[in-house]
Amino acid sequence: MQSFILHLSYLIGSVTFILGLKMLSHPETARKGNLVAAFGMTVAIFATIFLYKYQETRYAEFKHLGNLGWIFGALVLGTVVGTMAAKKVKMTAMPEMVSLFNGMGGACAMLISIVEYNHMAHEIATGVMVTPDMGMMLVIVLGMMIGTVSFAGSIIAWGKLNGSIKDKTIPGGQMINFVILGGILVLAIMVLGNMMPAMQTPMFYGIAILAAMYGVLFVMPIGGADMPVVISLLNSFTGCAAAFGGFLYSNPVMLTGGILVGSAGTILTILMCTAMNRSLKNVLIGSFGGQKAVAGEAKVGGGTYKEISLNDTAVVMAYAQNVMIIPGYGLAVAQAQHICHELEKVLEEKGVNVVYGIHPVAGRMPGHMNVLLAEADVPYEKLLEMEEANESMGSTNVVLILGANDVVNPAAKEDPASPIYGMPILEVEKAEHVIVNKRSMKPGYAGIENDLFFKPKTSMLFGDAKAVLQKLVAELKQV
Amino acid sequence: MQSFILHLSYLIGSVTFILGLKMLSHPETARKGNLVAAFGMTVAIFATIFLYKYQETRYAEFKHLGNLGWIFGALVLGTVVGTMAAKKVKMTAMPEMVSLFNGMGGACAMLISIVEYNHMAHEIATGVMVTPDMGMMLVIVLGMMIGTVSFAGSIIAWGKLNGSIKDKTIPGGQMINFVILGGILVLAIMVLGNMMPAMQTPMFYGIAILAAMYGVLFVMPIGGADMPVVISLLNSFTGCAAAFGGFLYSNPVMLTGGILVGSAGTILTILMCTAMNRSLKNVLIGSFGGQKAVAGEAKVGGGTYKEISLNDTAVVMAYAQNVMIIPGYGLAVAQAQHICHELEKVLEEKGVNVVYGIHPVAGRMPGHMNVLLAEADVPYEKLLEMEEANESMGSTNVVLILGANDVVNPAAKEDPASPIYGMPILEVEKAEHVIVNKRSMKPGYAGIENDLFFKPKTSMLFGDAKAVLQKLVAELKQV
Amino acid sequence: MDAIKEMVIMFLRHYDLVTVVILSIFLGIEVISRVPSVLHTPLMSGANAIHGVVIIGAIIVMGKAAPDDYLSLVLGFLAVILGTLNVVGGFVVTDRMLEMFGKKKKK
Amino acid sequence: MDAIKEMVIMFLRHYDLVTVVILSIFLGIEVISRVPSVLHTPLMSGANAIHGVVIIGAIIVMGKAAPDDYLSLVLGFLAVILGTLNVVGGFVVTDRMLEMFGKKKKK
Ligand SMILES: NC(=O)c1ccc[n+]([C@@H]2O[C@H](COP(=O)([O-])OP(=O)(O)OC[C@H]3O[C@@H](n4cnc5c(N)ncnc54)[C@H](OP(=O)(O)O)[C@@H]3O)[C@@H](O)[C@H]2O)c1
Ligand SMILES: NC(=O)c1ccc[n+]([C@@H]2O[C@H](COP(=O)([O-])OP(=O)(O)OC[C@H]3O[C@@H](n4cnc5c(N)ncnc54)[C@H](OP(=O)(O)O)[C@@H]3O)[C@@H](O)[C@H]2O)c1
Repeated sequence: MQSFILHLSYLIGSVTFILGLKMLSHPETARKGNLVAAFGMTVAIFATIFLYKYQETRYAEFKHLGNLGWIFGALVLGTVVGTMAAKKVKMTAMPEMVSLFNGMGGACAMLISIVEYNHMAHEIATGVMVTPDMGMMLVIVLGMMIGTVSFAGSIIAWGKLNGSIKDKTIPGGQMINFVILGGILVLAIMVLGNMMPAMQTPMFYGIAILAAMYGVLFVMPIGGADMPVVISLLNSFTGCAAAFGGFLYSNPVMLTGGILVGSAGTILTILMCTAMNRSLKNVLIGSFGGQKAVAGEAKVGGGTYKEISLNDTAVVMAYAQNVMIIPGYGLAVAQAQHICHELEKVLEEKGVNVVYGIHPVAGRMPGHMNVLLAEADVPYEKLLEMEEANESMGSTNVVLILGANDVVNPAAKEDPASPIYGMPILEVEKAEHVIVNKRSMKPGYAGIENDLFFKPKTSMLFGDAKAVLQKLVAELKQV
Repeated sequence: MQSFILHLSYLIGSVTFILGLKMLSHPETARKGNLVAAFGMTVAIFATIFLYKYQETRYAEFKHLGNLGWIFGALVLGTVVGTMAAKKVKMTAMPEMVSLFNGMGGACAMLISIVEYNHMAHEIATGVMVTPDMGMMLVIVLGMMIGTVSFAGSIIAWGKLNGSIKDKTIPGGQMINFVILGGILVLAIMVLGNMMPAMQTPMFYGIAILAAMYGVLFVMPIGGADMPVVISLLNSFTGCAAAFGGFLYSNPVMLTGGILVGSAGTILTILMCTAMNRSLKNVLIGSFGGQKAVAGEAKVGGGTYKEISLNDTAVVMAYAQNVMIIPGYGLAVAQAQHICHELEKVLEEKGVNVVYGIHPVAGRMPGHMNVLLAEADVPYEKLLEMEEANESMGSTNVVLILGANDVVNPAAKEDPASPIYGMPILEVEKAEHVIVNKRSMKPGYAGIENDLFFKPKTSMLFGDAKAVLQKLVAELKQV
Repeated sequence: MDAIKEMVIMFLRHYDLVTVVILSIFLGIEVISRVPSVLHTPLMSGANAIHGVVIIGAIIVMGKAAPDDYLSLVLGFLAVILGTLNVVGGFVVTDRMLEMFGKKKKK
Repeated sequence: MDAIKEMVIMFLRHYDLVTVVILSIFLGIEVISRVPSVLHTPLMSGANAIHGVVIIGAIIVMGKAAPDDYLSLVLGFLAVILGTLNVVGGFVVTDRMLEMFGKKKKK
C-alpha cells in the first residue's frame, strides 16, 4: 500500500509537471502553472523520503531510507538559502540567478553519479558484484558527464552575465573542444568496456575533469548577450542529466520531469534564437562577430546626422500631444527605468500622452523591458506590444528612443543582406520626430550600422541614458 | 536479440503513430502522415508475427507464435476485402465506411477479450490457476465491454448513415440506458469479486449482451446528421478498448496507439461539436429536436417570399459578372455535384466568373463540400473558404444557394435566442441577388426557420437540386 | 476487498504502463487540438485506422491457440480478419479522402 | 561486445521507460512550441526548477548511505542541498518574474 501511494505521488508529480509547463506557456495561467509544478515536486519529494524502500542486496529485506536527519537538514538549508537568494535578487539579475540554480541541478546530478559509482566500485572491490553492470555504468557515466558539463557551463554563464568573466575567444577553441570530446569518448569506451579494471576509477574521474573543461570552453567564447540562449540550452542538458538519474533508479517522475525539460528546453532554445532571427549554430559559434566587421565596413560614413540639445528636446516633448518612449538595452545598462518613469509622469502632468513601445527582444532577455519597467512601477496599460505600437506610430508626434538600436533598425526591413533582415521592428519612421538617446554612434548587439540615425527626421541626443533623463526632467520642470 | 528487435519495432510503431497523428492535423502533411502511421503499423504487425514469444506456463520455455498459416490467411483475406471496400466506396459514403471499420476494431477487441477469458476459465477449471487473476480480469472485462459498445454502436451508426436504420426515439430511453448500465456494473462487480464462481461465465457473457444493447440504444435516438460526431466518439471508445489489450499483453504499442486515439478522438469529437456550435451533451441527448418545435412555432409565417422562374434565373445568371454558388447538404442528397460543375462551365463559357463559397460545416461531415465537389472535378481555385467568400461577397452579382440552409441563416448573427447563434455564416445578403434552391420551405438540419428566404433580395427556386440544375443548364444553353 | 488489493498490485506491476497511458493522453490532446475543420473527417478516419493496432492482440491470441482448440482458433481467426479490415480499410479510405484534398491543392 | 549486449539487456529491462522517454520528448515539444516571447524567460526558469527533480535521486543516495560511509554522506548531503537550491530557488524566482507580469495584467 505504501508503495502504491509512492507511485501515485510520482504519477501526480509527472502530471503536474506536464500541466505546469503547459500553463507556463500561456500568459494568464503562467503563475499558477509554476505553483502547480512546485506542488507536484513537493509531493514527489516527501513521498520519496517517507515511502521509498530499497534492498541492500538482492535478497535482503526492503528498508526505508535512513539518515533522515541529514536529509531534512540539507532540505531546510537549501530551502532557506534558495528562497533568500531568489527573493533578494534584482529583477535584471534574474537570468544569472537562473543560470546559477541550473548549475546547482547539474552538480547535483554529477554528485549522484559519483556516489553511485563509488558504491558500485566498492561492491566490486569487496566481491559482492563480479563485473560491473554495464547498463548501470552507462547511465552513471552519461549522467555524470552531462551534469558536469551543465554545471561548469552554467557557472561560466553566470559569471559572464554578472560581468565577472569577460568574453574570450580562445585561439583554436574549436580544435581543443574536439580533442576534449574525443578524450571523453575514449575514456568512456574504456570504462564501459571494462578494459582496464584497475584504472576504472581514475578514468571515471578523468571523464569528469574533461567534461568540466568542455563546459567551460563551450560557454567561454559565446557573447555575453547570447547567454539567455545558452542558459536555456544548459537547462535542457540538466534535464537530460536528471533523466539519467531516472533510469538509474527506474524512477518515472525523474524521467518524465527530466526529459520534458530536456525537450522543452531544446525547443525553447530554438524559439529564442528565432525571436532574434538567428540560428542556434550562429549563436554557438558566435559568427555575429564575424559579420560585424564586414557590415560595419561597408556602411562606414553612412551619412551625416544631426544632434539636438537637451533644451530643444524638452520643448519639443512638452508641446507634443503623443509621445512614445522606446526603451532598449541601453536603458537597462544605465538603470534608468525609474527616472524614465519620472519623465513620463512629468510629461503627463503637462497634458502629454505618453506610452511605451515594447519590442519583444529589446534588451538581453525575452520580456526584459516588461520586467524592467514593471520594476519602476510603470502601469501596464502604457506598455504597447510591437504591433499595437506600430499601429499608433502614425499619430505619434515624438518618439524617444532610449538606448535601443537594433530593434528600430530599418535594415531589418530594407536590406536583405543585413544579418538582422527579416526581424520585425518598431517602425519609428512613421512618427513625426525621432529623438535617439545613446552614448555614441557605436552599433548595438548585432554590431551593424543603423541608417535610422542618418534620416532627416532623426535627431541624436548623446549621453548616458540616466544622466540625460535626469537633466531632461529638470529642464521639463522649467518649461 | 530478437526480443530487442521486437521492442524496437514497437517503439517505431508508437513513434509513427504520434508523428502520423501530428502530420494528419496539418493540410500539407496529412497524406504523408497517414502513410507514416501505416508503415509503423506494418512493422509492428510483422514484428509480432515473427518475433513475439510467449510462455505456456510460468516455467515453460519461450515459444514463437504458432498457427502462422491461419494468421496469414486472415491477414490476406482482411487486406483484400478491406482494400476493395475502401477503394470502391463512394466519396459521400465514406463516413459510414469509417464507422464500419471502427466497428470491426471494436469487435476485434471484444473477441480478444472473450478468448482470453475462456483461456483463463479453462485454466481455473483444470486447476492450473487457483483463483482468477483479478487485475487481468478487470482488463479483460473492460476491454470486452467497451469493444462491444463500440461495435454495436458503430453498426447502428453505419446503418443510420446508409439509410437502412431510421432515427427512433425510444420512450424512456434515458431510463432504460441507466438500467442497463446499472446491470453491467452489478455483473462486473460480481465477476471481479469472484462472488459466484460457478456463474462466472454466464455473467461474463451477460455483460457482453448488455453492452451490445447499450451500444444500440446509445446511438439509436441520435439524429442521423449527428453521426460524424458519434462515430468520432465511438472511435475513441475503440481506442480505449485497444489500450486495454495493451495492458493485457503489456504491449506498449497497443497502449500508446489505443490511448492516443482515445484522447485524440475525444478532443476531435469536441472540436467537431464546436465547429457546429453545439455541445456534446446536446448531440448525445439530441436536444435540437426539442428546440426545433419552439423555434419553429415562434417564427411560423415569418413573412412572404417570392419565387423566381427557371427562365428568369437563367437570364439573371447569364448576364451577371460574378456568380457565387453556395452548396449545402441538399446538393449532396440530390447528388447534383456533376451537373453543378456543368452549370459552372456553361456560365464560364458565357464569360461569367463563377466561384463556390464553402462553409466549413456545410453538409453532414467536415469537409463534405470539398470532397463532393472534388469528386465532380471542380478545380480547387474555385473553392473559396468562408472568410474569402465573405470578402468577395460585396462584388458578387448573384448568389446561388443549392440546398444549403443553416449555413446562410442570418439568425446566427442576429438572433441571440437562436440555437445556432454565434456560428459564423456566409453573409449572402451583401450580394446583389440571392437565389435559393430547395424543395420546400422546410427547415434544415438545425430545424429552425430562415429569415433569409423572406428578404427582398431573395428569390426562391423550388425543386430537387439535380432536376432544377439540369433544366437550368438546358435553359442557359439557349440564352 | 481482495479484488481491490489485486488491482493495486496490478497498478504497481504495470506502473510504467500507467505513466505511458497518462503521457499518451496528454500527447493526444496536444497534437490534435489545433486541427482545421476540413481535416476533421480524414483525421477521424486516420485515428480509426491507428486503433486497429488492436490486431496485434488478435495475432497473439491466434498464435497462442492450441491446434485443437477450435473455439479459440475460430474466434482468433475472426478477430484477425476484423482487425485487418480495420487497419487496412482505415488507412486506404483515409488515403483516398486525403487524395481528394491533395489533388485540389496541387493544381 | 559484452558491453553492447548488456546495453541491449538494459534496454529490454527498461523498455517501458524508453517509451516514457519518447512520449515525454514529444510532449515537451508540443507543449512549448507556441509560447509567446515575453514568456521565454519565466518558462526557462520554470523548466529549470522542474529538472530540479533530480533531487529525488540525491535523497535516495543520501538515504541509502551507511552511517559510517562519510564520503557518501558528505557528497549526498551536498547533492541534496544543491538539488534543493535548484528546486526552491527555481520556483521562487519564477514566481517573482511572473508576479511582475501578473501585477501589470490586473490593473
Ligand atoms: N531580448 C532578448 O531575448 C535578447 C537576447 C539576446 C540578444 N538580444 C538582441 O539584443 C538586441 C536588443 O536590441 P536593443 O535595441 O534593445 O539593444 P541594442 O541593439 O543592443 O542597442 C543598445 C544600444 O544602447 C546604447 N547604450 C548602451 N549603454 C547605454 C547607456 N548607458 N545609455 C544610453 N545608451 C546606451 C548602445 O549604444 P552606445 O554604445 O552608443 O551608447 C547600443 O547601441 C537585439 O539585437 C536582440 O536580437 C535580445
Ligand atoms: N459538416 C458537418 O460536419 C456537419 C455534421 C453534422 C451536422 N451538421 C449541420 O448540418 C448543417 C449544414 O448546413 P447546410 O446549410 O449544408 O444544410 P441544412 O441546413 O441541413 O439545409 C439543407 C437544405 O437542403 C434542402 N434539400 C434537401 N434535399 C434537397 C434536394 N434534393 N434538393 C434541393 N434541396 C434539398 C433542405 O430543404 P428542403 O427540405 O426544403 O429541400 C434543407 O433545408 C448545419 O446546421 C451543421 O451544423 C454539419
